[in-house]
Amino acid sequence: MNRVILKLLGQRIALALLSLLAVSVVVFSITAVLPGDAAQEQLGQDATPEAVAALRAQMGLNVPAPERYAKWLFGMLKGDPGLSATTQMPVADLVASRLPNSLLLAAVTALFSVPIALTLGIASAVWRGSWFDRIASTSAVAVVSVPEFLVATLAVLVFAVKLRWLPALSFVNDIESLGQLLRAFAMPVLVLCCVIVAQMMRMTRAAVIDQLEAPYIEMVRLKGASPMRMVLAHALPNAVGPIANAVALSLSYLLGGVIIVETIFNYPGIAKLMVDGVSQRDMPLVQTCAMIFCCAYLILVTTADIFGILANPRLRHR
Amino acid sequence: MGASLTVQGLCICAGTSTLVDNLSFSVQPGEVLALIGESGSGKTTTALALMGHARDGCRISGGSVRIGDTDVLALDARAQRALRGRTVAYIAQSAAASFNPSRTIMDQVVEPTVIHGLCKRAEAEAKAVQLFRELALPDPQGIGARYPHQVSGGQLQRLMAAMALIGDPDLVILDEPTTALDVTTQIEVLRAFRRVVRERRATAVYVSHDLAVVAQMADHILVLRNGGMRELNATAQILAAPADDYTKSLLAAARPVVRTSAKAANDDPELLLEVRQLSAGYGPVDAQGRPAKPILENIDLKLYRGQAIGVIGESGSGKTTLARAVAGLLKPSHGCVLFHGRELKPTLQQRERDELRRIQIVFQMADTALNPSQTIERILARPLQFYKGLRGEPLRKRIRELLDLVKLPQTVAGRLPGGLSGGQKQRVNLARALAADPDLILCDEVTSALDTVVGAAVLDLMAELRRELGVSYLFISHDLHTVRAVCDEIVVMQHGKKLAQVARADYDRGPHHPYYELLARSVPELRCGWLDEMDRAATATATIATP
Amino acid sequence: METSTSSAVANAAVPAVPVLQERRGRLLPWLGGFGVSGLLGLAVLVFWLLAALLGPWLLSHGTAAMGTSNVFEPISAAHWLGTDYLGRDMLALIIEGARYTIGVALLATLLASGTGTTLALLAAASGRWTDAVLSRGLDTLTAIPSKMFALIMVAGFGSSVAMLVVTAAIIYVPGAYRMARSLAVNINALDYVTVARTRGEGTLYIMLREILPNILGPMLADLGLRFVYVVLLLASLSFLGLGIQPPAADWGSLVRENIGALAMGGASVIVPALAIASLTIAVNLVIDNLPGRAARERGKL
Amino acid sequence: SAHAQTPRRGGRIRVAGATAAATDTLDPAKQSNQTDYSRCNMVYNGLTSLDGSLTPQPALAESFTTKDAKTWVFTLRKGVTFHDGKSLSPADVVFSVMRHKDPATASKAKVLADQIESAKATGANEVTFVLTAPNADLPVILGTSHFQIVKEGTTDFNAGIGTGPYKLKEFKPGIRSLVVRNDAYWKPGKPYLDEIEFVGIGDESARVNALLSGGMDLVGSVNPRSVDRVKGSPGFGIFVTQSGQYSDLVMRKDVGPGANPDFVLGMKHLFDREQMKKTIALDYAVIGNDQPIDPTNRFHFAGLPQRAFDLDKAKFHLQKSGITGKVPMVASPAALYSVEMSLLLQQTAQRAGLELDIKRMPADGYWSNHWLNSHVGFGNVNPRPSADVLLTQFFQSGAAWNESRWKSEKFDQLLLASRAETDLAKRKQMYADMQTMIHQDAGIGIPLFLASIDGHTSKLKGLSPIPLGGLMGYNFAENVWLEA
Ligand SMILES: Nc1ncnc2c1ncn2[C@@H]1O[C@H](COP(=O)(O)OP(=O)(O)OP(=O)(O)O)[C@@H](O)[C@H]1O
Ligand SMILES: Nc1ncnc2c1ncn2[C@@H]1O[C@H](COP(=O)(O)OP(=O)(O)OP(=O)(O)O)[C@@H](O)[C@H]1O
Ligand SMILES: [Mg+2]
Ligand SMILES: [Mg+2]
Ligand code: NI
Repeated sequence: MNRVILKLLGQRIALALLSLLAVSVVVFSITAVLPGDAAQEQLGQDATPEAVAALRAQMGLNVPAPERYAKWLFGMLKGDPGLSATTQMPVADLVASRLPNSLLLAAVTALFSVPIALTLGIASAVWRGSWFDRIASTSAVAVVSVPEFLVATLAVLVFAVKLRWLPALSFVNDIESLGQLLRAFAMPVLVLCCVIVAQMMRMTRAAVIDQLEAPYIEMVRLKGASPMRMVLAHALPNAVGPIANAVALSLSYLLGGVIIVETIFNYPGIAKLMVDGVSQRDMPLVQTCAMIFCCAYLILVTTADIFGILANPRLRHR
Repeated sequence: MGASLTVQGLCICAGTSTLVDNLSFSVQPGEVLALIGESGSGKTTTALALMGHARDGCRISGGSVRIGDTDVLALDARAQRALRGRTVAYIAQSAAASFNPSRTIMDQVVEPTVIHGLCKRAEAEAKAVQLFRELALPDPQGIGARYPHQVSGGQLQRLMAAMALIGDPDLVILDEPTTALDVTTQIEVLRAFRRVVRERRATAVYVSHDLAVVAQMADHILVLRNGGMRELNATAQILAAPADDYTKSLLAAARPVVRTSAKAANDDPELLLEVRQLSAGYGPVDAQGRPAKPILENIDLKLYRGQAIGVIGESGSGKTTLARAVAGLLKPSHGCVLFHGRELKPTLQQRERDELRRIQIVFQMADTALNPSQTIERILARPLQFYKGLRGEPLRKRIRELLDLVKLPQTVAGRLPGGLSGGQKQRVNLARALAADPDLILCDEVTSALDTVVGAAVLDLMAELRRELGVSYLFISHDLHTVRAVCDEIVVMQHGKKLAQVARADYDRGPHHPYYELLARSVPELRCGWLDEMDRAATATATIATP
Repeated sequence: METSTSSAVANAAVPAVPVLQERRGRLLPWLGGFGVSGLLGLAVLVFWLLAALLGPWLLSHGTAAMGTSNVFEPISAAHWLGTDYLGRDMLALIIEGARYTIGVALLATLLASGTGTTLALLAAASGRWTDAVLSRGLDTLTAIPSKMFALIMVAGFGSSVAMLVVTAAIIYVPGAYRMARSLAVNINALDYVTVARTRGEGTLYIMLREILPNILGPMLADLGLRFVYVVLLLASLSFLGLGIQPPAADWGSLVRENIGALAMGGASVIVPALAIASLTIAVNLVIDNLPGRAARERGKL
Repeated sequence: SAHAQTPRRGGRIRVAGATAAATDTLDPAKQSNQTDYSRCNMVYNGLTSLDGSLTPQPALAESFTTKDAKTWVFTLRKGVTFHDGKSLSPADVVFSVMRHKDPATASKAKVLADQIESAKATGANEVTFVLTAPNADLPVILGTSHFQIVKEGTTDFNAGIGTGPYKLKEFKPGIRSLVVRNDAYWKPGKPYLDEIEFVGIGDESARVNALLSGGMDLVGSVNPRSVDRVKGSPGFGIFVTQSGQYSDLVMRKDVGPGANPDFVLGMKHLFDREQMKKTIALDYAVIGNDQPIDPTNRFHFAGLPQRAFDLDKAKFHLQKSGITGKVPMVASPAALYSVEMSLLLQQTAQRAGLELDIKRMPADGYWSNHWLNSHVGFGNVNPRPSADVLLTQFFQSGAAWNESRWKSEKFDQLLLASRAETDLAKRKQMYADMQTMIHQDAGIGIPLFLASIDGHTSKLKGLSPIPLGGLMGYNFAENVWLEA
């Protein structure tokens, strides 16, 4: 650690707190503005005025909105996100039962997608303009342009229904060994890779190409270096900043954006929890999830920036 | 020990145009050949071709290059890689751009030995340190651990030389290795190069547009123009009796003619610009209003209408910073700038459009100062439209005039800056400043990338404008020669302070500030053996000083 | 005499640089600049554009009537692309969907990239405070789940095609902004922008004339990928009831509605998926091969 | 055929319901969907249970009697114990029933419970209910899920302590529930299975794929479009329950075009019911006749002439109504098939010269924002245990869910009278009259009664329809077994 990074961290943390506050206010106002409240949504068709009133009272919704927000905020400051409006269970428990799953899925996906994306991106940068490059770039676009739910359903049909190699659903409860983990995760990870690899790959390619055009690369070539060395030892360290940013952005999708994968594979993750929370107008739950996504996003982006600084001696030794 | 180099019928094309046309020459082992010619004449292109390399978009279309017994152009990619960095080494035009910013210097210096598997890492490092010592680099043990941005430009040039020499190459190619340096650094680097080349008896090709420098280094000179050879002869022969007309004009222009201003002689010149107690710097400002990184300190300066003041000083002495402060790009932390007797507001936003028009700045880096996506025509048209509201035919006419003024062909009007050579870009920059009809032009190194002939033409133009329109200049340069030729007064700067101010009448009368004297002494002279004399003088002083 | 020599020197100084022609205003040479894959992409794009514009007029069936055929019928002479989950003719649906997919997605993408780029230029050109406020503000927007955002749009403004475009655009503004800002900040530090400033140019000129043209290339590439995302977003938004109202449907929704046919390899799900893929690949091919783009990039070298 | 075999004990199955959310509950009062009902039926029992003809059968109550349909005496079964060993007592029953009346419980059955004036333990094994007004259907009402019996004083229901066939082993809302056999279950021989894992899978195709890949043994709510695929896969079968569920077109009689009776009639004639049945429900439905009592119900009035698709009549009425311009019509995925129905309606309406402007709304918030508020729109009504409950909740003039705001004093009187009527024939006639009135006057168009379709492995036996809904009226758990 050095001063630059500490300073950056300090700034980021301060800013992050501000951002979190802003997000919570915005999310709160949105939930407040959305038609229907938790009581109405839970009763659904059965909502008679008196039932709604009773449920509201039970859920504590008869307190004015700003007061509820303040209560939630104070709770949050003490580390307690409060009770879910609809289920009256502690939000912390709800989140705790799902966040690890989401993190696990994100981690496994990252473990596969990042190396694949980087390798493809670097390879097509090295052979830019070649057939390999064209095919890789075009198929990346093709793969993202197939709707996620189609890829997922297709994968299930082939691997689970037809071949019966993999389970159709990813039950995290039953996982005891690494083999089971891989079997359960194979399809969700495959689908998520299809979604996020393309963007990372494109950005990596662009960043590496950008560096390959720098004069120092010509110098390296004139030292007799092989193309491999040129890219890995010289271009890549300088492209770390933009690549890390691209990776961070793509990975931030893995927490909040995987709702379709969670639904199709019945994976108990946090994205679904949040979407349910929105449908149910469960303010404390939605707020807490939003905070988590926001934090994850900020952490990722900051990590990317730190990578950028570490990779750049000019910034590192200031 | 050096290898012989034979080039026959070398042709290099880019698309449909020919960059280098049927070039043939040879160099004996251990000799130094200089490639000279104007900017854009194909020097770098030729030098790269000697290693079998052509830049993106260019193609070696014919001819042969033999180093010793190897036909470089006939080799496959792998064999060429084996050759580069080992048999042939290259020292690039801009050292700063040629080092990877994110790896340590040592990593990069020993890389040729790693790539070619010449010796163990530890051995290579020892050898590198030895080379650092030979090249008179400070802290030879520790400098390898630094990153490129942590050493100066002159040092980088020498480190680049170490990188080239570590593989004990038979042929070294030096591409304008000193253009970016100020004279005091240049002389040190030249010394180091020469010593190393001589001691190792390597064959060398030295690329430059500076005849005076070449005169110190080369055994033979090859004059290039438009990709074709004009003359190839021994150095002394060319300096004494050039055969080709172009060589003659190069030599003629190398001795700058003095261009005086008519108005300088006036009894009652109008005070145009006055800089009072100016301090400025970069970074956040503290409570006392002092910037975190102060650069300029208490600069005083007076400039009269029609006058040209030269600002010289080593790299990083704050020359550009001074220009930026005057132009309003940098808010002074102290002091003020008066223009036509009125105080100028510290920042651009506060200044009036007419004030902005009257002071124009020509940036040091010609490439970055031109928008790569605008044609030259649009670049020049904008100030005309912006300040004068010209349009239609008058606008086009004025653009043509401006291009003529800076000696650029009309055809460049439709091109993008990417299609111009460095010297041409610099002139476009100047033309843009002229388009505003300014009273004062802040010229930041406007001739540094130009060969003598074009450089002289630009200086003539500036003198003419000064005479006829009364334009004044703040002429920033590290080249004392040029400054002496065009300026009425010279301001010497070091470490952000004004050391001395010398009027034209006193140029040749001493005594001056020792730093000024050093600068004056360090400018290479256009004759063989100047550098040897300097060396001898230096050793003499050293021997005298030591006991 | 001196002057004439130097002028001659200057004239000859760059004979080698290929002269970049002004646009000649003729179509054919311009098309030639696309290259094979670019032309292929252009052909596909034109095909879909024509389908969107003329298709409904050419089609004999008129609007696809439901209930006249069996559901999920395979490809046949009567139904060239089979039928959907309600027995409607798939060909008619695809052609009608083309209007929405191309129209809405293209509009939304342009709007998102346009707004993002504009804001980024503003942030870059006007400095610290604007930059900080915009950047943090848009960061906040990223943290709000798009579903929630879409819901509030429906609730607040009802659902219409215009709303759909705006919603999709807003969801993708932060991404485009981030990308454009990182590029624009670099450009803003360059000397030619400073030159424009010393000339006294306003922020708008600097944004549009000095910075924009130099980030256009990467932003176009980004736009290609963003287009893909918007097309997919449309499908999920239509699921929420936002935007295109039945009986019309965009391609993404067609895939979603007919996903049940996938197991039987039904055309009704494969064809719209292929349509999306071909359109997005075509858009990206065209963008990647835009004439002048490669040349401009080389000019940068 | 399933009945012929003898059930086998043992085995474990995995079952998927159609919803999964953090709102999953084990509180009987709060159950709101198929997964809740199914889960609660695993761990709880009611006083009665409803059989295949929705007739109440004794369950925790051994018997029930009344003289005037106002005072009811329920005798509890002896020797029934809760999962934690405590034996069932009248106090538990009183608590379980009366808690619905407390607004703080926020019970979904509050309206039904409000007609119970008092409940008292009148013996060691006897509870007496007194109603505010006679109701012959009380045993039916007490047979519905919401009135399942819990332990007196329970506040936290997540432990799932009931008297039901299975004991709760794990309950993670929105993720899964795990139950194991209750060896002390009071029904001899039941249940058959050792363990049931119950999850919710929101996506239909994911649900079906999970079944077909062998990951599930029973899945609820299969789309008719997937039926062929399930049937075509060896080792799997489908299980159809025709019930009284319907999606209806609501035309409010107090505002909007529905205020004009001719418009309403015109619209009712625009339903191409055959077509809807064929293309939308793929024949997994029976045709409705714009009245809510379906053919499985014993009070269904078959004598009512079927209203047919008749463009000419529709045109005539619509023209007479004088309504022109675009008529907005609200539909949503929340109301099953309503989007598809509105699409067909739009087509036929066009032929009759009427422009319908479909407004598809998100499922989220549909019931609170659009249903009951839109002038012309769709609703959806799940099967009710009795005709009386249905008519009371949806058609009585003052009912909260009187969708079309149809008001008829005569109807209200008939409804009250029929509730107290114990003579079945007389009662039947009254229901027939009411059905005719709704058919003719209410602003409600009911094109179809929908069937619920479930998919299962062929090994799973014991399924027989109970028209309360799919999955055997949510009560599959104690009835199914696995073939060896
Ligand atoms: N990649 C390229 N594609 C096309 N033309 C090029 C390319 N690189 C350089 N040129 C052109 O080739 C000519 C020779 O360039 P070269 O760099 O060899 O000049 P030079 O003599 O080294 O000039 P300088 O003194 O400015 O370094 C110039 O006119 C230049 O514009
Ligand atoms: N934007 C900046 N921020 C911080 N420091 C700067 C900045 N620009 C220049 N400097 C520093 O200010 C000092 C003076 O720079 P300046 O550009 O004025 O030098 P110069 O005399 O023009 O040198 P050269 O001959 O190399 O152009 C240098 O040490 C430089 O590193
Ligand atoms: Mg050069
Ligand atoms: Mg400078
Ligand atoms: Ni000189």
